[in-house]
Amino acid sequence: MFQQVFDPDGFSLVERDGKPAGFQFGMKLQYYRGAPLSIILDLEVWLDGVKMPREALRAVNRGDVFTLVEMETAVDNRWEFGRWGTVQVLSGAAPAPGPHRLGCTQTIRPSYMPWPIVVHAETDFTLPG
Amino acid sequence: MFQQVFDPDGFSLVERDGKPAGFQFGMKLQYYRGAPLSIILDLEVWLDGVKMPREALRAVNRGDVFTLVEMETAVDNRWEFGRWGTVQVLSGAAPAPGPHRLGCTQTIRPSYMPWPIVVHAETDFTLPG
Amino acid sequence: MAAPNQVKRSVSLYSLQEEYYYGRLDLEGCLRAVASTGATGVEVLAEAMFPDFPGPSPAFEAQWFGWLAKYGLTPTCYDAFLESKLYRNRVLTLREQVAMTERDIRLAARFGFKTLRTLCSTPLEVIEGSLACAEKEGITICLEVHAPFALDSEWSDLYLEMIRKTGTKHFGFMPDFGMFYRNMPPIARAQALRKGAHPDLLRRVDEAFAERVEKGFVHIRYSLDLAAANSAYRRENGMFDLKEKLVPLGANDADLGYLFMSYNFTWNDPSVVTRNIAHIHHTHAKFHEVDEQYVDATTPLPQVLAAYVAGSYDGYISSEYEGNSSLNDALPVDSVEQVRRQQEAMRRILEA
Amino acid sequence: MAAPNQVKRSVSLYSLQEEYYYGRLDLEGCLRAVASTGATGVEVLAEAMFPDFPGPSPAFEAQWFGWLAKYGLTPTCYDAFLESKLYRNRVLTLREQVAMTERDIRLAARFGFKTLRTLCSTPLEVIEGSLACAEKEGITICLEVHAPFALDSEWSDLYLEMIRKTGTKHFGFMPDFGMFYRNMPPIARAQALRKGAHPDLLRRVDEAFAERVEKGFVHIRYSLDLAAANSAYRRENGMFDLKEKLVPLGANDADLGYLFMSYNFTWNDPSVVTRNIAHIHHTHAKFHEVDEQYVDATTPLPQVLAAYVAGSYDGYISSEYEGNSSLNDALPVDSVEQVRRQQEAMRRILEA
Ligand SMILES: [Mn+2]
Ligand SMILES: [Mn+2]
Repeated sequence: MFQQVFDPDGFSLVERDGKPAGFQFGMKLQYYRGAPLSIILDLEVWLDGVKMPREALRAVNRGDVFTLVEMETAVDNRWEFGRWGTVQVLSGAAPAPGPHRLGCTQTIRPSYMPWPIVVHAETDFTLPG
Repeated sequence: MFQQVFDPDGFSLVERDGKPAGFQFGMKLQYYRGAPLSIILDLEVWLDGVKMPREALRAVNRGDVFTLVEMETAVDNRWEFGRWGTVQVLSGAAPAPGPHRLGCTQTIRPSYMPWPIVVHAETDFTLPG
Repeated sequence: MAAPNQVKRSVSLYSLQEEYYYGRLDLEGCLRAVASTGATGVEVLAEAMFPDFPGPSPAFEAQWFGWLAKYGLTPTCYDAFLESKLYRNRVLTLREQVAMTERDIRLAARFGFKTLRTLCSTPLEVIEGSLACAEKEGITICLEVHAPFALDSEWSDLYLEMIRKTGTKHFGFMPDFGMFYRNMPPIARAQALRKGAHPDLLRRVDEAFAERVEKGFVHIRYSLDLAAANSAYRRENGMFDLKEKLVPLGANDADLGYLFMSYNFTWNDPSVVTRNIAHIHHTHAKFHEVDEQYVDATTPLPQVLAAYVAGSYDGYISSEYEGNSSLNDALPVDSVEQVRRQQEAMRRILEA
Repeated sequence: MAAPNQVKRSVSLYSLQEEYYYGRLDLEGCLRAVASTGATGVEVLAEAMFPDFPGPSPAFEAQWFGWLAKYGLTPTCYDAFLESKLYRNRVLTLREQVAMTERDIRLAARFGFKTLRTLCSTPLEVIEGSLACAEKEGITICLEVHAPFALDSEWSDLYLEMIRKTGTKHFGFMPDFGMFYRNMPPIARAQALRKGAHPDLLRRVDEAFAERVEKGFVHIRYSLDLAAANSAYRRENGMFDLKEKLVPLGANDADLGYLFMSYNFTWNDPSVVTRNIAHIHHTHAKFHEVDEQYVDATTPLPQVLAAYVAGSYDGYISSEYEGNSSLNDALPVDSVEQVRRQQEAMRRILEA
């Protein structure tokens, strides 16, 4: 696993129709050749120790936005190696300003590997007040 | 709907490992431009008035075999317009020799149509003794 | 027709689907048949008739151009279908829809076509995103104005606005004559009766159609939710009200099928073509029947073609025979003869 | 090395993944770095570094050949990955897998490569189905013999039988030096200790490895169920037995991770290369570390390269640096320097 998983400049709040909808962060995939989104079996996000609901997650890559269910057939959208992708957490509310702890697990299934790759990473970040 | 839906020469028994596994029939898709299998939302088969279990059905096209669940992502396999495809019913047993009644409903969802196409066709056929 | 004109005639191979389905005509046979009707252009549904679509082989490509030369035909329009609901769990993203359209544009160019038909359900953004490719490949994307969609409507204005905004020369419209149906096709009425419809109820449907022709149709609106838009169109034009009246009178499936079908066609004054001619680059001459006297009892061909001539149209008008489905439950279909009659009817009008 | 030889040296860009990940090297930077190590060939993972894979643009293609000329590099091997589990609900059909392989063969040819690496998990039928395309495009498909897969095994015999049956000249093997690991990489052991492993337990793992080297490995068998085949291989070579002994001794995740990793490498007598040389068309010089004296403490490079020379091998041996993952939890990585050292080590042996 590479040391830097999260984009230090990628944390921000997300609004929908002028109202707080959640937050987002930038991340790199922990797999050396990139991946079509469809082989990312799962993304799991924890904010301050609380697991975010799977339905709240969105993967944003190359201008397209997918729920994790939609991602199952996103075979033509590659999360390229070394490129920041964005994960949105549309929990319906903005996390409070100040410091937070983020955790994210990536589960990737390259076809030739006998078992999926599961990588967990954590970081501290601060939301502007 | 075209008059001839079923292949008059396409009815036969299917064996697996030398044992009776079911039967199959040839059919044309009732849609003027053919379709990738993934937009065929459903196939339903009745034999002598008894509906066959969905899990028993296989679509065989261009050398590939799909369950109806697998068919959901068969985007590169086209059932071409005017060509016979094969539907297998792997019910685990061979229907008895002699006359039978077959019914099949095709549900196809072309993307531009407000509603899916649902076509039901029936035919009599005879299995050799 | 008063003045000489540059209107050219083509045939869409959609017209020959019955013969293709039964294997009575293969693709070469279809091209031979098109040439026999007097048309000089051919329009295709590559998805229906090109082997190994969307990856036809170089060998097929060579054969295709050989056949065109052999039968003296010019490729006119490539009919694209945007399979945006390829998966169950989602609609293709904008990027994916543009990629699919670009695939079709490249195929169209590779096989010699100049225009590409895109369906009336195509999102504005998809067309806009495909314009650069269309320009590069020398293809004009034509949005099919298929009933109940209409020119001079809120819907078509959105696309005109896109043309103005982008300044593109590679996008325009192609009317489908289903927007010039003055009444229901007689063979459709005959089929409904074969299926057990009640003559008096069909008359009520026909009268309602005539009333819409008289008063004008409420146009369908732009929406990415086709079922909702189409339902609204039907409601606003009285279909559900009429249905509620017919059901207590004993309407059966055949009656209601005829009612439903009657909302697939509309009537527009043909002058709408002349007004929009600068943006019209191809046309579907949809039809159900032309009789032995070369008359279409549904679409007033002389009046419609006059609107094209009045606009100095120099594109193709392409036969799109759809009568087979009103016959093939019980009666023989001869698509080639029907197309020949429509082509002859149009020739007589245009060369008069 | 006794006789002059035709062995050529290449670098797989897999080796530079750490620098690419952080943006310290872009693709051009990687090519420049490869040239700086003394290699004349370059191997790529197009999926990792070609923009817009699998549809790289003509502009990128021109740039690619420009860079090759600028840095004096020859494309050697294109590393394909067969994404047969692209969907959750099924494995791609044979036809789809062949189509994907053909896509990669055409990309390889378009970008100037002569060989295509296919993974040891590739079904026989997929390779057989792709041979015609490989022949047409002038590509030799090379099955990577990646530990724990082995030459002179039941598994490799199946592919040899396919070569005999088809008579193809466009398929062969490419060993990966992970099959020539005489012991665990020291940097992997150091990393385990950093993570809290117990020295005495690591020693038990190392001893078990040495025992396998001594007695010989039970080879993994051909199966479309990779997880089952791999589990069987681990069981038959004693991994689960050893685990059961280590757990009561207090083995933690770091100990067990080291145990698990130790089954990713095998030792084979290098003479296996000489015996199979007629079917070997490329090679991955997988390595974890080469020190300042140009010694790899894990793989006996002189002995392994001698086996190639003995077979009069005239293909490429391509550096595949994998040490970054044993360092990058805590230590700096310098992939370019590591590759330079391995290239220099190989040069000294081959030019001696
Ligand atoms: Mn039309
Ligand atoms: Mn390797």
